[in-house]
Amino acid sequence: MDYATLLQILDSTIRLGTPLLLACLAGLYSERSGIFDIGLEGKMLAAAMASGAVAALTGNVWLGLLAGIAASMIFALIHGLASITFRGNQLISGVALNFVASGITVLIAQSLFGQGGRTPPLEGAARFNPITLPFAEQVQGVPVIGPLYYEVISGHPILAYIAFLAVPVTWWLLYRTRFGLRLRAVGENPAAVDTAGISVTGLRYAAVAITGLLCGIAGAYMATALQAGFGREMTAGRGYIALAALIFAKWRPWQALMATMLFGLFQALALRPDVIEGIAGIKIPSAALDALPYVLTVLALAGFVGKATPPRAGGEPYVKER
Amino acid sequence: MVEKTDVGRQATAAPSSYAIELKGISKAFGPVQANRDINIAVPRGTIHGIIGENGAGKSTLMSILYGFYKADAGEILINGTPTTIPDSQSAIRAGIGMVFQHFKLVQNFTVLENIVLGAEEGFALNTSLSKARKALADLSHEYELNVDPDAIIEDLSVGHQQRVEILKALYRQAEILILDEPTGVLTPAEADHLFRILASLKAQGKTIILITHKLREIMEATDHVSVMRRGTMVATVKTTDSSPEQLAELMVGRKVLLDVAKGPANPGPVVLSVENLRVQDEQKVERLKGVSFEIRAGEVLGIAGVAGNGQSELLAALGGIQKATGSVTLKGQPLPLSGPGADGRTRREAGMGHIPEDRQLLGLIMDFTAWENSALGYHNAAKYQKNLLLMDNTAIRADTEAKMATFDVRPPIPSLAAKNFSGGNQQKIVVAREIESNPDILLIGQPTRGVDIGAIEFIHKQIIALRDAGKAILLVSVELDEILSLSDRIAVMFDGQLMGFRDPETTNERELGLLMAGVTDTSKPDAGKAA
Amino acid sequence: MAKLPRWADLALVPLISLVLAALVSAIVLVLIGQSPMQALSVMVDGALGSASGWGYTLYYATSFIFTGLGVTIAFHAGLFNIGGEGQAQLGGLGVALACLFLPWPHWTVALVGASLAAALFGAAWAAIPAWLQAKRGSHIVITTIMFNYIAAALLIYILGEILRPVGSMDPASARFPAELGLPHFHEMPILRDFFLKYGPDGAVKLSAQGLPVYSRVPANITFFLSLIAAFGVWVLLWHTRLGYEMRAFGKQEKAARYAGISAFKIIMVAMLLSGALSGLMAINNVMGQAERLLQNSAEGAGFIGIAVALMGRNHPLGVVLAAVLFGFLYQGGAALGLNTSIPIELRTVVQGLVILFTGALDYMVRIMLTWVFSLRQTERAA
Amino acid sequence: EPALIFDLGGKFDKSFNEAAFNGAEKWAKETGGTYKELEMQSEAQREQALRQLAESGANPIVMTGFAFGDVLNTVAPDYPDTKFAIIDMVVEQPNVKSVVFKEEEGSYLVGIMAAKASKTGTVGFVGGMDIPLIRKFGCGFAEGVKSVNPDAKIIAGFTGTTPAAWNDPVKAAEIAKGEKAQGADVIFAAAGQSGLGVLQAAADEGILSVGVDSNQNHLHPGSVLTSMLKRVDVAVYDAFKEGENLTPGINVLGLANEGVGYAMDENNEKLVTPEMKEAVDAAAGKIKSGELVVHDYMADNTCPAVAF
Ligand SMILES: Nc1ncnc2c1ncn2[C@@H]1O[C@H](COP(=O)(O)OP(=O)(O)OP(=O)(O)O)[C@@H](O)[C@H]1O
Ligand SMILES: Nc1ncnc2c1ncn2[C@@H]1O[C@H](COP(=O)(O)OP(=O)(O)OP(=O)(O)O)[C@@H](O)[C@H]1O
Ligand SMILES: [Mg+2]
Ligand SMILES: [Mg+2]
Repeated sequence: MDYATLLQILDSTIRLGTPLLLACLAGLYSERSGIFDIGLEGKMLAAAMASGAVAALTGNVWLGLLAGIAASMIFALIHGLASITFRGNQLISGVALNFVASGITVLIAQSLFGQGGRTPPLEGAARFNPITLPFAEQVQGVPVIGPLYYEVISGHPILAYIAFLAVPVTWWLLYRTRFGLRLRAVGENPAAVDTAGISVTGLRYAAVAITGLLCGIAGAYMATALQAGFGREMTAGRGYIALAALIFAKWRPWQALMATMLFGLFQALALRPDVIEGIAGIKIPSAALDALPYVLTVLALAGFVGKATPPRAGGEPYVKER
Repeated sequence: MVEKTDVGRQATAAPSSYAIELKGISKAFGPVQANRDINIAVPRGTIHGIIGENGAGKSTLMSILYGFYKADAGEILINGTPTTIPDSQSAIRAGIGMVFQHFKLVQNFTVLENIVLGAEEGFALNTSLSKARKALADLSHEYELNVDPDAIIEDLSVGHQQRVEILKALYRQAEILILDEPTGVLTPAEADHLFRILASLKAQGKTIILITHKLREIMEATDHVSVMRRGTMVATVKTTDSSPEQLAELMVGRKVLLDVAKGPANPGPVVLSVENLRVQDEQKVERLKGVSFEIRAGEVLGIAGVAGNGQSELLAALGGIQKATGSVTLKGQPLPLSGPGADGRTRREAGMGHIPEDRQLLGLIMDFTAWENSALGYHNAAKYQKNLLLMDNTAIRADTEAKMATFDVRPPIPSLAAKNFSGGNQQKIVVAREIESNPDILLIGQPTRGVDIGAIEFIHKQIIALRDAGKAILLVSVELDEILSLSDRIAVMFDGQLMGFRDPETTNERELGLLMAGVTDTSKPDAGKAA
Repeated sequence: MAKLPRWADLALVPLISLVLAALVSAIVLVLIGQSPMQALSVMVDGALGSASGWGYTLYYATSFIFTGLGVTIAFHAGLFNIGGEGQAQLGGLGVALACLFLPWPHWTVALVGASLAAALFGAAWAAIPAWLQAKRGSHIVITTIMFNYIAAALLIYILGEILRPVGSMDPASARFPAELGLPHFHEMPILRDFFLKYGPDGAVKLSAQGLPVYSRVPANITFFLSLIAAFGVWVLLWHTRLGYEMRAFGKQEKAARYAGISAFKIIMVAMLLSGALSGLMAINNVMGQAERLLQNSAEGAGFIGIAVALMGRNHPLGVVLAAVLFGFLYQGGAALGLNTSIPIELRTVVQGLVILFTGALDYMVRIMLTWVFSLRQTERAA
Repeated sequence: EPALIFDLGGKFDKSFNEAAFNGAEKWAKETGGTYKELEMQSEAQREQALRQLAESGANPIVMTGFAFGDVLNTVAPDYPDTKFAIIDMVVEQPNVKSVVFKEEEGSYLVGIMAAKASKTGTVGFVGGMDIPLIRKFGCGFAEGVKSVNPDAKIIAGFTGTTPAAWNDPVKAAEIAKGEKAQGADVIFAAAGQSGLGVLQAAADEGILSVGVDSNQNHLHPGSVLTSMLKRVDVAVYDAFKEGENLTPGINVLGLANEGVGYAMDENNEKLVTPEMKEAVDAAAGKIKSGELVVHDYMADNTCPAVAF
């Protein structure tokens, strides 16, 4: 494999890994607060549809982004209502909302545009276009580093940079702020938070709302940056891969970056059978690469690659009085 | 700031020497009336003890004071000022700190993080942490509460975890400190240390409420003591004016000693022999520290003791629910204590019955009907099978109906769910199941907890009848009169060990009470009083 | 919270949930400018209005009964098996292998053999998550989700690279031998009379050979198998020791341990049975209908099983009723797609809402009901 | 009343299915007639859809896509009075008309244009589902490229092996970007709706693309070099027009009977030089006359011009 191919694959990895990263960080907030969320997929999908539709209608991608975030937030709040206020089963709520999102996005897009559940193709200001980072053109000629900077690091839409920025921000928020301390505590032992005089409900709703925000960006990235419009089921299971990455990352931000980029790399490689064949020397079915993130996650869950211990209070509604 | 306005208001109000006054506090959990019209006043700068049987409502009362639960009725005065405490934040602001019976610590946080949680200053954590680190060093020094601020909670011993809880309260500048059964989990040395700390806190003018089951601690440490029974406050006395005996009486109530018509025991061969039984809990704390005894056919061995001294672990280990080490033989056959065969099914097949302490958690499946519950553990029995494949539900139902008649379960409806029976009748379902299975040895835990007097008498008669039928019985109870009236031999359990055996004919409640509090030298007339 | 009467808990709660789901769906329809009443009438007409509509409704219901029972049996043991989809796909693989590579003398024997294969493959796919849960505490919900994806990838590979006949472009297996075709409703004596076709003159339509013509429907003999399975699950859960132990374990793990019930055994057995039931649905769609293995053959029925089990209150009878309801929803949804401009995805929305209201917002529904009941009581008292 | 069933890509895929839709619309406009239409959502629905339409009295029933072949084979005999037409697949039943195209011929022509437009000497091909039918496009394209530049490099990729491959523009775009990174500056997409991702990626990356089935030149004016036309619209239009008298049998549409071709309009007139057009038209003439035979991948499942 030559350097150019490597760069192309890395470039592709970043593009494909970005929505995973955003969704994975989204899940991190919710699950760290003790609310399991297998509804990342649905939130992303809803956001993709809303952002694509509004961007198509207004021609303004920023309005689209806002709409995507709003749609995702609505789903997040319903999940919060079910799992925080009404102490419902968080897993079932997540499954249910995924179904609702899968159907309702097509219903709405079809009624708005009549194009088989797709939005019209987005162009110009209705889309997040790649941005060239400073000096990218100038340093292009510098050996090794130059092409890396130009091809891989530069030239992504703004949302991708936001996603990468979200990693240190999340880390800082989680480990260096009051909010993070409380968030981590409420996912481990809500009674400790409660007796310390902090509202468990408030914290959990805040976490779920952040999840909605990040899933909203992830969905908008799919529809208005990676692609030029929404198509039915366009998230194609990325929410579940993000969930897998979250487990694989053991609910930590930097590891989430690693895991999502690893899974993004798998996706990028699956598109380059020639490269894999070149490296491995044998033809590896692309289905095997598609399945790899899931297999790795099962191994992580089984404790074969370090024990993945979820937040202790995860999945359980906080009930004080029986 | 909040404290200032409080002080200001207090100046105009009648100055009060009470740090806390509770007036008419009531609290129900669904059908359970945990607190009923409680009144209590705690003078500032004193240590106030609260004692009471399990489930008397002590923790509930304190949780209300700390804003964890909301009272259904009643009033709280802090330093003479009526104060509403809707949540713990308000309690903390009012200067109250609480160390819960079950610690409220985040297990994978450091000590420092736990202490800062909820009392952070500003959004960024670093300043809070470094400030807390300094304050913590001062507090540790002042009260001899040494803990490594960077240690992870789950790596700490229970005693150290408790120190963290106390430090948490002190860091929030608590003037009133509530400790709910703080010594239940401590070694004697740790407990001594705790009481030294409490003394120095008191010397600083802080007010302390101490919940405990151990009379020795009450006598040693407190100024006043309140006694609770079944959700009500029965008395508050000055500690120096009372004695352990009097308190024990108040706690249990002036119950008529039920006279169980019981002939002399006719002990036969040894049925169960236990040698050096040891149990570790999940935190690797040794809860049973080498227990040995024998029970013969036709005798009742009573185990007295305050809850939490290893009785539950003893029953669980014998009943095959908990892993243990040591050796146990039943009718000469060794019983596996861990690994395959260490389960309830094998025990039952070997002839061991088990009435568990907690009927609602272990003994019954609350959503199952009475008839389903009456087969629990015996569902493999041949008499309950129609053929190789199917269970004979009709037979179980008929059997249950018969048992319900014999044991006077009300209402005698086999298809009613267990949760819809009253506590006493739930217990009768369990007792009927285990006794009617005709075991060679029956383990019994708290057979009459929460059961009315009529039913108590009935259950007691059944136990004696079983003994007279030549069965061996291990009876664990926190009710001393129950132990005294049923047992042929009595052992007291304290801190995971048996404190020697007594003869019910020659011992008395006083002696047993002292043994239960860990006082072995019971010969001195005033033993147990503060030295 | 006050208690609801038993009948309200069993019947009213799911019913109200269903009404709520329908209401929200109606609101969605109005918002996208469609008429909910029209949608309902098209659905009722398409799914229940004709014998052939019923033939489809019951065909879908058959699959849902199996997957619903699969979820139910795991639920009773306190396990949430989300892996029905993957297990059903693997069941399909089992059916395909049995039908393609073994010489069966008659469809009856093949049915037994294929059922065994379907159950075996489905169970095998549930076995690893079950073992991981029992031995290593890996959360069964997450592992079964992962196994759904792994199953999909596996089937794509097997269908694309191994089972696809030479020269065929579909990622599908070859057709099974025609003799193995299962009898459909329109081919069964007596039953087929319902599916007679009538000409415009009202007379029975006759073929060129002078034989009566029947509407072909996909519902087949598997429907009766699914009813037998439902009965079997009922017997198992409430009339055998194993069922007793599973329910005890699912309700109160500690009490089950006190009773000497092995957690390992229950987790394994419950999941294997759950997987086997989900796998068995392949008899209906793969052997009974498509007569070859298609990619994505389960088509979401594994997930619908969750809704069916929740709606059916985890009782086999409830599961059968809920499965028919979802069969109606499915066939009615298809009719929507065929006859109106309402996208077929409406049924996905309804499905999601039913799961949401019955499974996650049941507490809310109960609070509402309790409130209504207490109102009624105070009224009566007044 | 005739009926039309679209395959999984959906009626608005701007490509294969949309071409069929356009044919039906043209018929409706010309005759004022109405027709039934149905979009496939899943594999297992096919049989039900066919039967329901047949039961409803629709005649003829036209379906797009080879995937209906197997099902039609079992359904058609049950409705001897109904006529069916299937596109892209041969089904030998007395009441079925099978329409197949010589995609290799049209692909050859756009291959010539691609080779002439390429500055790097490397061109790309992005197929949808990896099946012989799609390889047929790729093979014809490669032959056309090689006829101009025997040293040209042709990079081929597919979006998947299942019908989902028709509907995955994200993946298609990534493959196109990968091919661009390997030097391709003209990419031919034969991937149904997924092809939209290729066209988009080419526009984003500033290279040329070649559309397929319908005229896709307008999607990204100035970036789509041309489109390989597969006149599915004509096939549907003809079938509708024949109505109940549809003649069963196999109907092969190629260059000679205008069944395939390439698209020229104002969107790509600046991209196509007269020299290019000349070369293409010359080749078209030769093919029509039989002087030039383009290799049909499906004839022997091999391709001399490119390795897949
Ligand atoms: N959160 C709760 N929900 C429902 N019932 C409760 C709850 N907490 C306590 N109870 C019930 O209230 C009663 C009083 O319990 P409480 O914990 O106050 O007793 P206690 O005196 O502290 O007993 P112990 O000595 O065993 O700690 C008991 O019957 C208990 O079961
Ligand atoms: N959840 C319930 N649903 C229906 N009936 C109930 C429920 N709980 C209790 N009952 C019924 O209410 C009556 C009183 O129950 P409760 O537990 O208060 O009795 P109790 O006075 O404590 O008796 P005991 O001394 O036997 O415990 C009983 O007849 C019982 O069957
Ligand atoms: Mg307590
Ligand atoms: Mg009671």
